[in-house]
Amino acid sequence: MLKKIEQGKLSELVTALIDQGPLYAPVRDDRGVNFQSIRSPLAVTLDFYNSVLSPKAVFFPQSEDLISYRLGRGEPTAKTTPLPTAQTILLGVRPPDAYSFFLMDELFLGSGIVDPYWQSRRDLTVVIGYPFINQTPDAVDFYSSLGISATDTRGSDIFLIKKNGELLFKGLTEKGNALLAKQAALFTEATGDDEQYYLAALAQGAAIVTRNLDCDPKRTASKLENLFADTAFWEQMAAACISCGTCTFVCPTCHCFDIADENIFRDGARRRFWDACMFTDFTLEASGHNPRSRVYQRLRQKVCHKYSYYIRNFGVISCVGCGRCTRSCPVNIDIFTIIAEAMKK
Amino acid sequence: MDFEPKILGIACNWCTYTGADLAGTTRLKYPQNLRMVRVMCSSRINPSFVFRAFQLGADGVLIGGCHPGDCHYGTGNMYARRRLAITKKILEFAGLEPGRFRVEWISASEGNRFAEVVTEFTAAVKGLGPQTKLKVSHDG
Amino acid sequence: MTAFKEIEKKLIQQAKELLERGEVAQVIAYGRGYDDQHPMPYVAKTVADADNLVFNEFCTFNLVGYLMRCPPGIKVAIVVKGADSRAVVQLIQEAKLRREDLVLLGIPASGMVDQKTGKIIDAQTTGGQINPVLCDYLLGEEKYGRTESPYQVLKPLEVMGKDDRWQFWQNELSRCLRCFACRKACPMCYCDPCFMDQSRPRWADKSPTAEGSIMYHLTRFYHLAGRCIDCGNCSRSCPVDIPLYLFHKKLAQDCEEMFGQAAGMRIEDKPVMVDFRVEDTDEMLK
Amino acid sequence: MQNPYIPMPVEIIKVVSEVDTNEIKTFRLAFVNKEDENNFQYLPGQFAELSIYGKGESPIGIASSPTEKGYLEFTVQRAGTAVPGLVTTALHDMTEGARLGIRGPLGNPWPIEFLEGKNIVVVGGGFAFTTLRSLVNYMLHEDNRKRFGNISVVYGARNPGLLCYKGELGSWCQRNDLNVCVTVDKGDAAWEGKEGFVPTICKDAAPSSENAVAVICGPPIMIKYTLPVFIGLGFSKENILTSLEMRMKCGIGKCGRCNVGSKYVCKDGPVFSMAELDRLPRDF
Amino acid sequence: MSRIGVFVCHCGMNIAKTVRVNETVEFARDLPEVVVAEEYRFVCSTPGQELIFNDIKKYNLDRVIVAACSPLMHEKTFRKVSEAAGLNQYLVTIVNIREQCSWVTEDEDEATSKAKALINGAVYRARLLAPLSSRVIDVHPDVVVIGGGIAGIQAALEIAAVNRNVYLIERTPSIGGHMAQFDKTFPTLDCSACILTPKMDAVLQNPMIELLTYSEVAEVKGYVGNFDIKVKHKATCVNHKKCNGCQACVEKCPARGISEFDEGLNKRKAIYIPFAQAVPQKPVIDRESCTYFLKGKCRLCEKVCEQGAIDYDQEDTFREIKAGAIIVATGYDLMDTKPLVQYGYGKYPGVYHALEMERLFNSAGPTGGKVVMRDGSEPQSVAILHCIGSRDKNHHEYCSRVCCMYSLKFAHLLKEKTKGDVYQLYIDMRAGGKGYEEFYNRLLEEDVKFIRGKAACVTDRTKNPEEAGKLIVEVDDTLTGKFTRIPVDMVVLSPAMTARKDAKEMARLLNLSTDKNGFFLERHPKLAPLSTMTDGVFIAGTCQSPKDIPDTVAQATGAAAEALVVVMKEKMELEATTAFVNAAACCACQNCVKVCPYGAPFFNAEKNVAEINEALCKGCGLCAAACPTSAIITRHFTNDQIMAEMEGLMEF
Repeated sequence: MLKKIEQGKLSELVTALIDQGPLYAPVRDDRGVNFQSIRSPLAVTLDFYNSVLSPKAVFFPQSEDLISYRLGRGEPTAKTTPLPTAQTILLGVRPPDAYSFFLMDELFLGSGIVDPYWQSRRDLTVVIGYPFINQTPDAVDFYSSLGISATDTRGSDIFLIKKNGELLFKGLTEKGNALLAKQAALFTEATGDDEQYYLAALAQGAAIVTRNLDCDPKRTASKLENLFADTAFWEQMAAACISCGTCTFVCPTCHCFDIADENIFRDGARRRFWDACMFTDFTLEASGHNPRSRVYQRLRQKVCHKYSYYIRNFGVISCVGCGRCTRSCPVNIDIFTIIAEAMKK
Repeated sequence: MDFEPKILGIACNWCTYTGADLAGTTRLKYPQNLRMVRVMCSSRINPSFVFRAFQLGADGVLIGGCHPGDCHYGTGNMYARRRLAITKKILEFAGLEPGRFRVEWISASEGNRFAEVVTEFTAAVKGLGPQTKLKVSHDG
Repeated sequence: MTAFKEIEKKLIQQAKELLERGEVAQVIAYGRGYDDQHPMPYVAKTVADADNLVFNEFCTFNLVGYLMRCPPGIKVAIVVKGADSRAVVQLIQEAKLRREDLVLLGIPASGMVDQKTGKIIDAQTTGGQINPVLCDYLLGEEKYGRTESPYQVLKPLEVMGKDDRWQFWQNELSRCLRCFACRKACPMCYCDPCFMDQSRPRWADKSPTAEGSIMYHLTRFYHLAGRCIDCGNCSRSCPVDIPLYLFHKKLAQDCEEMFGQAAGMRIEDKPVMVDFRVEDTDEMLK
Repeated sequence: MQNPYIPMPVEIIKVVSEVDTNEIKTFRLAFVNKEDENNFQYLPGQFAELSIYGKGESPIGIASSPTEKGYLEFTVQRAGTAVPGLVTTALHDMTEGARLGIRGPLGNPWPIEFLEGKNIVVVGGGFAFTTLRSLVNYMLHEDNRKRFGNISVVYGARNPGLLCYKGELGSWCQRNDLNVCVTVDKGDAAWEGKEGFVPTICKDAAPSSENAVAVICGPPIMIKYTLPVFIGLGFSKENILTSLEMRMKCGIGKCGRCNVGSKYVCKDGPVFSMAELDRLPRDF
Repeated sequence: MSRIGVFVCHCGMNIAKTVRVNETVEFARDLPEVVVAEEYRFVCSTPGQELIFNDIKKYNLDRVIVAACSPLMHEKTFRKVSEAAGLNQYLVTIVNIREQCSWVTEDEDEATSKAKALINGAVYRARLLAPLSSRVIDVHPDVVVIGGGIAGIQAALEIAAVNRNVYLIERTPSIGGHMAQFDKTFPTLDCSACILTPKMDAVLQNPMIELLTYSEVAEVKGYVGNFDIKVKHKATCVNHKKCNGCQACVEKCPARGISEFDEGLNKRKAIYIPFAQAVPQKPVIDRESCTYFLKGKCRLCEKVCEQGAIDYDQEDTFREIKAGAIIVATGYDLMDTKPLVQYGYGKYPGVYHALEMERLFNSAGPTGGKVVMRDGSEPQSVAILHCIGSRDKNHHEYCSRVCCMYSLKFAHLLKEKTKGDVYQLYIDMRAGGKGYEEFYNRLLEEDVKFIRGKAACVTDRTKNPEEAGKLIVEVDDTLTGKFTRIPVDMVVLSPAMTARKDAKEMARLLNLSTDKNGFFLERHPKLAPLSTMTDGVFIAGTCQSPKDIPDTVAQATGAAAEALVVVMKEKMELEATTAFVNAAACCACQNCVKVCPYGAPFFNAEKNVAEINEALCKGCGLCAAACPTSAIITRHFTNDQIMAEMEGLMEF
């Protein structure tokens, strides 16, 4: 179904959504736009290109307690942190990011053992996608290369597009339609004209082309497999890399995590939290042996994981070309360039 | 009830800790808010100890060492002084009340001085109220 | 800017000569990134490589950290701007670099531009050191005339009430992702493993708790006290734009006042935190 | 749905110090809840995450055999030298009656079906013998013995004091349905057994590669020199099996730490044949 | 999980009267990993100790916590108990609930809750404690004494007296030092040589003492109990093994050199024995003044030497000595007064310094003991100027302590040997010491003119006829407040005693520190005046600070005793609570190497990590706190242990 609302009424809608459960939406501060849990409706912005950090944290928080325990005499008393139950809304997600949730499902849900945390949040969350319309893509974006269009609906339950002064909401899934129905009061029915506009907008958006590069999954995978032992190549690619975790932390598809027990006094929690394959101690063993002790080995791991191993395991590239890693890299390493170089080999 | 601050002390074994013993043997009275860790030399104190102490909920941190020049290890407290000076600046610039961190040189013979310092410092910290800035809030 | 083109030309030529004569094994400088506004650190190993060298207002990254990857005994040339040269000096003081292994290509770089903000980089966000304090070849005109004190920018924070200042740092540090770009970008953070990677003791939570982040940053500030050469690399590298340079500046100022020595100015100096003077007084503890 | 991150409670019912340095101990654990025990169906070669609240988790190979009912056994070395490993140290301080947690079974077992009907050469070094011990005990069990051909075991340690499962080794030697060869790099006054490095011993023993599989676990250096021996003896790489070690956290192929190429050691391993390893990138 | 036992002491009423012991015990019993908590009236008493002993066995405790008095009181006691019970002593923790609780408050609640907190801290810490064992090293029985002055001689004799080998290293051709130059010694005025010579001979005769004259320390390696000293023996050009000391060579030698011993007031042969009573009685050739070495011919001494001991080609030789302890007695230099131009030393021949005077008085001296000046005339009037370079902010702030007394001695001798007037120009008269004040009083009787005031300058610029041909000493008389000019024939300067010019070098060799005046720094100004920061190295005499002969001898004897304490036992226990480097975590910043006062950490270049020589480590922890990666672990005070204790202290 297609519904609409005056842009001015956005705050009303937001308020309504907040009542429904946690709402995550883009908020602008002096450091740029990021997805935050919304308390005040006025905080939400729709005038942005894309967020600095990907919205993955909504499903995969940077840190979450798995178990909390109390140490003391005798046996510690532990209690498992209950899985989230609140319905959640994620508003304003750009198509490449929305698609990233699909990719992550493969790992967290698709491969034998299901990750309950990811699953529950995925089930509970309605994703309101926000396609790129009349927007010249950022220089470093390359989602086109990965077969993702600016108006890709994969991963979104609802699409939100602006129509001069109005906001159009298109239900794409049952989850999405259900939400729209729930808030029917706030919306007015879309007219045929709106339908036209929506389709036109989508068509228009679909025409957007970012940096492009032919990276067919199978070919890329084998390409990188053959390149693996080419140390010179990787050393050259990693020459500038300072092996910080920035790229992995802003990335929508990086999912590596660490688990640790952390205590203060007698209280503690077993936490799982983002980790980065770029960190020196990521693979450091108690024996002192470290299979990936060199910077180039870690960069290679990151690139190959996305453009080779993931393909071998799940048939898809785990990169959406959002360009975040490139944008926030302190030394401007560009994964697109690396792949391009690799394909040339 | 009125607020009783928790004060963590770190004292060097040779001067301040011994000075504290002297305060005891001469039966001087001072507030019991101070809990002291004994280290061999004030130069053993890692500034992170101080940060940690505040995170653990200390309302004040008192460091005690030999008078510069009288260090049992010769030059230890000369380094300690610089480290602790920087530590103080860090806490201050981070926004912690400067009065919550204090370094005092108290020799083994200055039992009375030890008592004075503790009394004074305790009162001062009391005046500042509970330290909430660095303290880690935890359930339990 | 023609000045930069000039420098770039000199740089390429100088690099070629050094490599040609076999004086150095490699030249650590800047090369082209994915576009002109985003040059990358680049290592030229051959005369041909030297043609790829770039220098423009966006070549802001302090390259000195890369020297840590070079084995001692092999001569390396590196591009140093004002602050970068101080980093070299400081690291020589700390016996991490050997002067005889280095050929310093000094660039008096003014008008550098922050890639993210597009703002000119000056004594606000860095030490404002334009002329290299140490170099073998000078690839440009040294600039003189008074520049504003690098500590000017601290005034607002210093007059701020302690509670506001605490709030200020709360807001800033609470955003920390623990990506460690700051420490990895810092030429002085050569520790491996970093104290943060220690399991015994665990100085701070490995998970990104607020208290852990504060412990990390305060301790790191301490570790850099009297060593930070105020190049601003940490702050420019931070993906969430935490102005770490403010804290570093403050401690740099304190060290100068208390110990009468600025970091990385003279090779003969001893780092202030592993040194003392008999003249030291308790004033510093006030 | 069972949450794979939540450990099941177990109790230590027996602790045996294996070596004279006390750095290696075997812990016998019993499940606190029956249903957990029933759910915990494993085969030799698999491992589990041992969990101690306040310290963390540590992946350890299962040293007992599924044929031993009512308990699990883990042989644990106190990790780290100057800076001791948190979990293993805490575990070593634990005594009978203490409780901890366990997650598993994790990873793939030794490929029993593949081994069936073949002659098995088990080669182990030092304390990496744990899952091999499990395998041997499994194969020796009366219900299983006939499913396998000749079984020979070569087990070595640096010195007699560092041999694990001494008692058991003794009883194996008594049996006539397997041949056991225990060796040490350097013997002591009391030592009457073989002296010599494992690879050399294997070379001398020269087991036939005819319908045979070699299962090898040990310190990298031992593996390095033992492999060529078996290749030399005509074993095909498919018929040489080993178990990889990598830093692990989740143990279920999510945390992205222990991969070698596209394979996760925790999920797709730890058991690999040499042939498989050859197909993987050299990233371990 | 450890098994902790907590024992809370009543200390009679000392603790029990303010701390509610029972409540505390209940509290302790409830703490993690505590298996038993008990109280007792006097835990330090025999039954108290038995209680601990038995509980360790009964509950098979692996940690013991005693809450009682200060660790400085009874830590050792309880450590012994636990060792006896088979529990490593370093697993004992003392909680100080007397000096820090019961004695410093009257408030029961306060005292009790603090006691609880302290015990909780101890429990947190105890869980992380590790057993430690102190390393034992062999101690080399010999002792090296550097410096053959009275201090060195005294120390050597004391050590030899208990049959220990001593190596006495002296830089000049003979032992004796400054004292040998003196004529009389204050206040008793007995002749210096008469009391010194027997000691010098004793050294020569003593089979336990090996005398190494004309030698210097070139290098010192190792540590307490195990020093390796490299000694450089300068070429004497005389084979002392062959030489029988007949001195025929000396008689025949045509060349002359300046006599150092006579402070340049006299000449000596190029081949010479510095003075009549020198030990050893073996000559050396001074290459600077020897004709053969200057002109390439002569070799007279060679011809006359029946022993064939002369060996012109002799070269400096080096020798390695092992020793368990070292005594440094390198003495002092007399301040060079030339730079103080206002006193005209070196400009006016009538100006002498103290040591020159000693030689003038001495019957074996350049003038045969007659006080005549450089022009051969006897002075009609002499002014003795005190504090030349001492008590003077521009030169040496300290007081040289002996000048007042020897100046009085000079005055006395001058009165004895000349008819002239004697003036004493002093700031204060310092006569602290046995019989010193009496000596001063005696001098007051001897018609010596005392003028209280420091001489401003010495000049020959005369203002009136009676000053003609005299040296005029200008002084502000602080008693009369008058500015006076004193015309005299002779001026005697009493210059400061200063540290040896090469004291810094010696300090470097032995890793000693020096004070701001260049004298060697003692470990503690009051409680360890003879020890230094380097274990096994002791200092005696004027190398530590200016002092007179009795003090020097006393110090030398003390230093000998200190050295013997080290070498009398064959083995010695090193600190167990030392630091070590976890190589895996070392980032090679070398902070530890830079800060350690004992030089224990050193940098291992090929491994690219710092390492610590635990024999030198005192366990202060300075390096640990300087280590950014916490790679340095200070046993018994590890980062974990300290942080855990803090956590425990802050919990309640």
